[in-house]
Amino acid sequence: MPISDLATALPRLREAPARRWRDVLIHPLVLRLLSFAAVFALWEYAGRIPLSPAFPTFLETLGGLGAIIADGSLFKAFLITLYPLVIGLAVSVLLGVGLGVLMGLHEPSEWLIAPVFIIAQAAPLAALIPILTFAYGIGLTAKIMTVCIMAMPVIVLNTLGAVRNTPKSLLEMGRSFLASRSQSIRLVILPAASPMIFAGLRLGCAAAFIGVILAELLITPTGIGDVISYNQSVADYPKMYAAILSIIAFSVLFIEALERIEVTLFRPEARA
Amino acid sequence: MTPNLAAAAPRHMTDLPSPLLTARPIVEVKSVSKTYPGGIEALSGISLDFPEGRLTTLLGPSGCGKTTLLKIIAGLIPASGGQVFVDGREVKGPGPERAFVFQDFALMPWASVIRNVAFGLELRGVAHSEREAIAERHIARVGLKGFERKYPHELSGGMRQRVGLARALAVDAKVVLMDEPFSAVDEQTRRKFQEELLELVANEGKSFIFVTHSIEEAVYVSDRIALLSRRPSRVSAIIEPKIARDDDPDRIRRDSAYLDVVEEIWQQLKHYLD
Amino acid sequence: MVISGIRLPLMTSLIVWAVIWEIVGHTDAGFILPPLSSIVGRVFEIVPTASFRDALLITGRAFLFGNLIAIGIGVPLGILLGRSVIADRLLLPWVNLFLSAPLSALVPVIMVLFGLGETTIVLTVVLFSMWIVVLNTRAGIRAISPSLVEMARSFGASRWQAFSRIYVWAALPEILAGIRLGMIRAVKGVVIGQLLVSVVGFGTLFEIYQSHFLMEHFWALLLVLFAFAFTLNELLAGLERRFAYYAASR
Amino acid sequence: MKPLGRRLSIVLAAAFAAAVAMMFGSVAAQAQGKVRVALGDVLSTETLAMVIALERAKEKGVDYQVTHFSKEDLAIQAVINGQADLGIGTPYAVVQKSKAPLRVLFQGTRLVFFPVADKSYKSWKDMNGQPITFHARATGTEAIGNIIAKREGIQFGERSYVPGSENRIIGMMKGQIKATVVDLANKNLLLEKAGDRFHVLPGVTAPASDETLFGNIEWIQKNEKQVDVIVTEFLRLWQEMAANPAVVEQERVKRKLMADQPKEVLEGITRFYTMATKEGVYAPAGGSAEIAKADFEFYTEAGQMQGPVAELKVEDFWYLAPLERARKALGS
Repeated sequence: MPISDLATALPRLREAPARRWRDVLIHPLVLRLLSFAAVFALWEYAGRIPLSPAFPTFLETLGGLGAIIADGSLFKAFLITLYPLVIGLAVSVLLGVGLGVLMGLHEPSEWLIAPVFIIAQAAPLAALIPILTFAYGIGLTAKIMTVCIMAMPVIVLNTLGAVRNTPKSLLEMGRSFLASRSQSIRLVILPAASPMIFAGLRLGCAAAFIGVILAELLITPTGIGDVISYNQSVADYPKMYAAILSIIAFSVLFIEALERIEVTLFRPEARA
Repeated sequence: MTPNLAAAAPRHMTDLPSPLLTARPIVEVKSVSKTYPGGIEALSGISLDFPEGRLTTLLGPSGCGKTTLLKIIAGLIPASGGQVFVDGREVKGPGPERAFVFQDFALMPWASVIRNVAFGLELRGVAHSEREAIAERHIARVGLKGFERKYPHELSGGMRQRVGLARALAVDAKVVLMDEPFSAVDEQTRRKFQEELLELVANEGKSFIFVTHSIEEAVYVSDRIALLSRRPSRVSAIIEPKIARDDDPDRIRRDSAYLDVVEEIWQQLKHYLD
Repeated sequence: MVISGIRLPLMTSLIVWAVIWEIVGHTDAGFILPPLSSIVGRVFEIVPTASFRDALLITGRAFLFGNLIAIGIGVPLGILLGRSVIADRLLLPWVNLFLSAPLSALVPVIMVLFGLGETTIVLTVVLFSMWIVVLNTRAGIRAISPSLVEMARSFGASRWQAFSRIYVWAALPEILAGIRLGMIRAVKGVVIGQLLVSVVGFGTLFEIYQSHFLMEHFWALLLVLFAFAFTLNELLAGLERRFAYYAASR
Repeated sequence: MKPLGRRLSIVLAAAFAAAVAMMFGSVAAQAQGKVRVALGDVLSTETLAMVIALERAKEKGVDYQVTHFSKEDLAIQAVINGQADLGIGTPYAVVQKSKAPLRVLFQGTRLVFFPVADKSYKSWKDMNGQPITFHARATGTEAIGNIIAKREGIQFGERSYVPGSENRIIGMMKGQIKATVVDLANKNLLLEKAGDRFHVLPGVTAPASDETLFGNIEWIQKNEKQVDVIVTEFLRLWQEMAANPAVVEQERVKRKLMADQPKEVLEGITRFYTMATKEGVYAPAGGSAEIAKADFEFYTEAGQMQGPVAELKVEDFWYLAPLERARKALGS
């Protein structure tokens, strides 16, 4: 029984102030802050034991974060990491959505192309990274390709799924009003598919981040991957943890922003 | 031009020997049959005429193919055999002279009410301001004035179906095809819709083809009812309920003729269920 | 897809890709992408070797153990979040964060803390697969229709009876879906873990093949891994479909 | 929290505790009896000699357990954290910076690396201001680069870091790297595959120690006898290798090591060790005070160790006793 019911069941008089206090406690924002504070405190305590010499406390990590921000290395690293990430993501989105829509509307191409992506979706593509290094060397191309192979399958399959199950009655409605093929695609199929396509883009984005970090840890250490592996090799753990925290925080914020853009630009009805 | 009756001699239900409605048939179904890929034969050589300016209902047991016939007339589904003529021209696919009202509303969730209603005109390339003016008129016509900027998920089931109806009227089609339009709304809204439909038929000067499985609804709104048999369906009877519809709509529900026709049809359809 | 009346199942186009691969293999790109036939030949050469078996054993053990922990912790946690508003508000942000965050960045941390043995791989698997199990279980519990809950209560079911007789079974499809998705992520986790640690299981084999430019061996191992991941996915999907009708009863 | 919630959290805590206990348990079990060796690479051609030496020590009653690490510095940290007793790598910089109680026992390999560059760079003078790629920051390859830059009086342009000689020669062949420093095997592979585009520039004359056998000094002094056996076997194998490099392959076959690795790898072993001993990668001496001083000279010059060379005391970095005892035992 959720706690609020519990509150009303108690005798009214004695605990009036307590109930107000309890309502504050279970307010979502307060709880969220509480949970963050609890985890960081736990981390601080674990670091103090120390759990292991390689486990800095939360405050040390913040210190490390301050250091890598102050000397600009974090900012420089992010710029280097973002370069293959954004290009790879852009390619994956354009190609991925394009392929997904093509397959959704044209069955022979679905027959030909979909199985490759179905396997890619289930398979651990990270193992392909060394192959990309052989094929494209250790430069930017290999990293962009890594981002693409990680991000594309989920984008393609989500788009295909979205286009494939456009509500039948909407399609018939379009036809009954003599919508041409291109009108039907532009005005019915794509808008109806856009929520699911965007869900695919967010998943693709998360996969792209995994891709770029794997590329930087496996191909050659550049950007954030370099900050992480260099600090690991010189056992400067606060900076290492700070770099990892920053890329994780950044990816979560990036995906959150994508969701906000989607609602404002494409989904007026969600906003209303 | 007398309506040609189907091979099976349909029994005349009306008590008064007055002739069938004299209006010319706007839609003529000539021995149409339909077999689905799975081998299921939905319609077998059905022939039927739909008088202009009137509301004709296709009534029959569920799964008898009434929606299939409606979609064939709308051009959404190809017939396996036979032809359909609308205003003299053979139906090859959807056409501007026919508009469809869907059972599940088929509204675009991402579009506002006014954009949904104007969608038929938008597809036809009508200019933005002109189509919005027409849409506004029909929105008011179906009693949704003030909801132009709302989105489908913000409306009740009944209001959503009004949007569907306004959209069909907005393209000013000669024939409005309605596939169980009120089945997704609650009973009270449904009665209100039936009364408004009567008024619509009287004033709009359009022809309506209505599909329903509710006998009361059919008798209440229809000028003519085509009773369809079980699958593969053919016309088992044509009924033209003689009910005075001009005065108070509530009185009709208590009218003895109305109740007799309802009972008559029920007796016919009952044995299909056992 | 239908060609002259024959309904071609979806996966048959892979034959077309296999032929293309074979052709490309014989061109100068053959260094990077050897012909499929020679790769398959290598598969039969590699699989019986002891090092492959050891790698498979380590991977299998880490995968199994990681999943057991992920399910062992994930399902109860999911139920907890599903049933208690407080726990939900406290822990949900973390679950969502870990679900979308690039966990591969955490592997170096695990390496440093737990060394480069199997432990790190097991933990990577848990990290990759647990969160989806939690979310799906939570969704399953929350989606239980209130009438089912009232029905149980109306018949005087104790809390444990209601839980073990009804909630778990009604939420089973979601829990199974979560486990399936968890396992797919686990396959990626166990491989990524070994690649990053690179001195355990398949990581070692990949490292040896890579440093000696043995492309055919590399592709052969990839083929085996991908085939395993794909069949596992299909098996689980089949299992899940069997339990789907439980959802209908909600 | 409702009773159901409480019971669940107990189950939750128990499961988590069991998992953590299991992990730490496995590390503890390893500790008794076996000498834990941290190796910064997988078992392959380059690390085979060291494993054979350890196998021979095992026959003499010193059981061992190798833990492989993906990078040398992880192996060094494992010894510092107490996860391992002995390690293989170059601990000079870490010992000086963190004052970790590590001491080098035996010089395994020497820093025999080859600068290779695009033929457009005729000599080191052309390399002034040009970009160059090393293995990783503050590693042997960069040390060589710094020494050469000082010797030639030039300054390198932008430095990039690509771990693994094989990755660097891929970069060279793909035109993404113009100049780098690679190991013997990959230098030969590069010249074989793209000898027309690349050539070798003069490297360092007296290569310092690269991968050494080192250990935690407290552990060494508590296990003097075991360390003596291990160091003796290393010295014996290194002397045998100097005379007959094929001994490595013979020992591998006898002990069925790397049994099922691809035959392409196994075929290359004797060829590798013949070349390596000829180029002086495996020096039979195994280390001495002079070699230690030469290392200090090299690594301070390379900027990876601080302080005037004179003040660096050999005993702060090396523990030569076991090696001297081994040399007496083998009568060399």
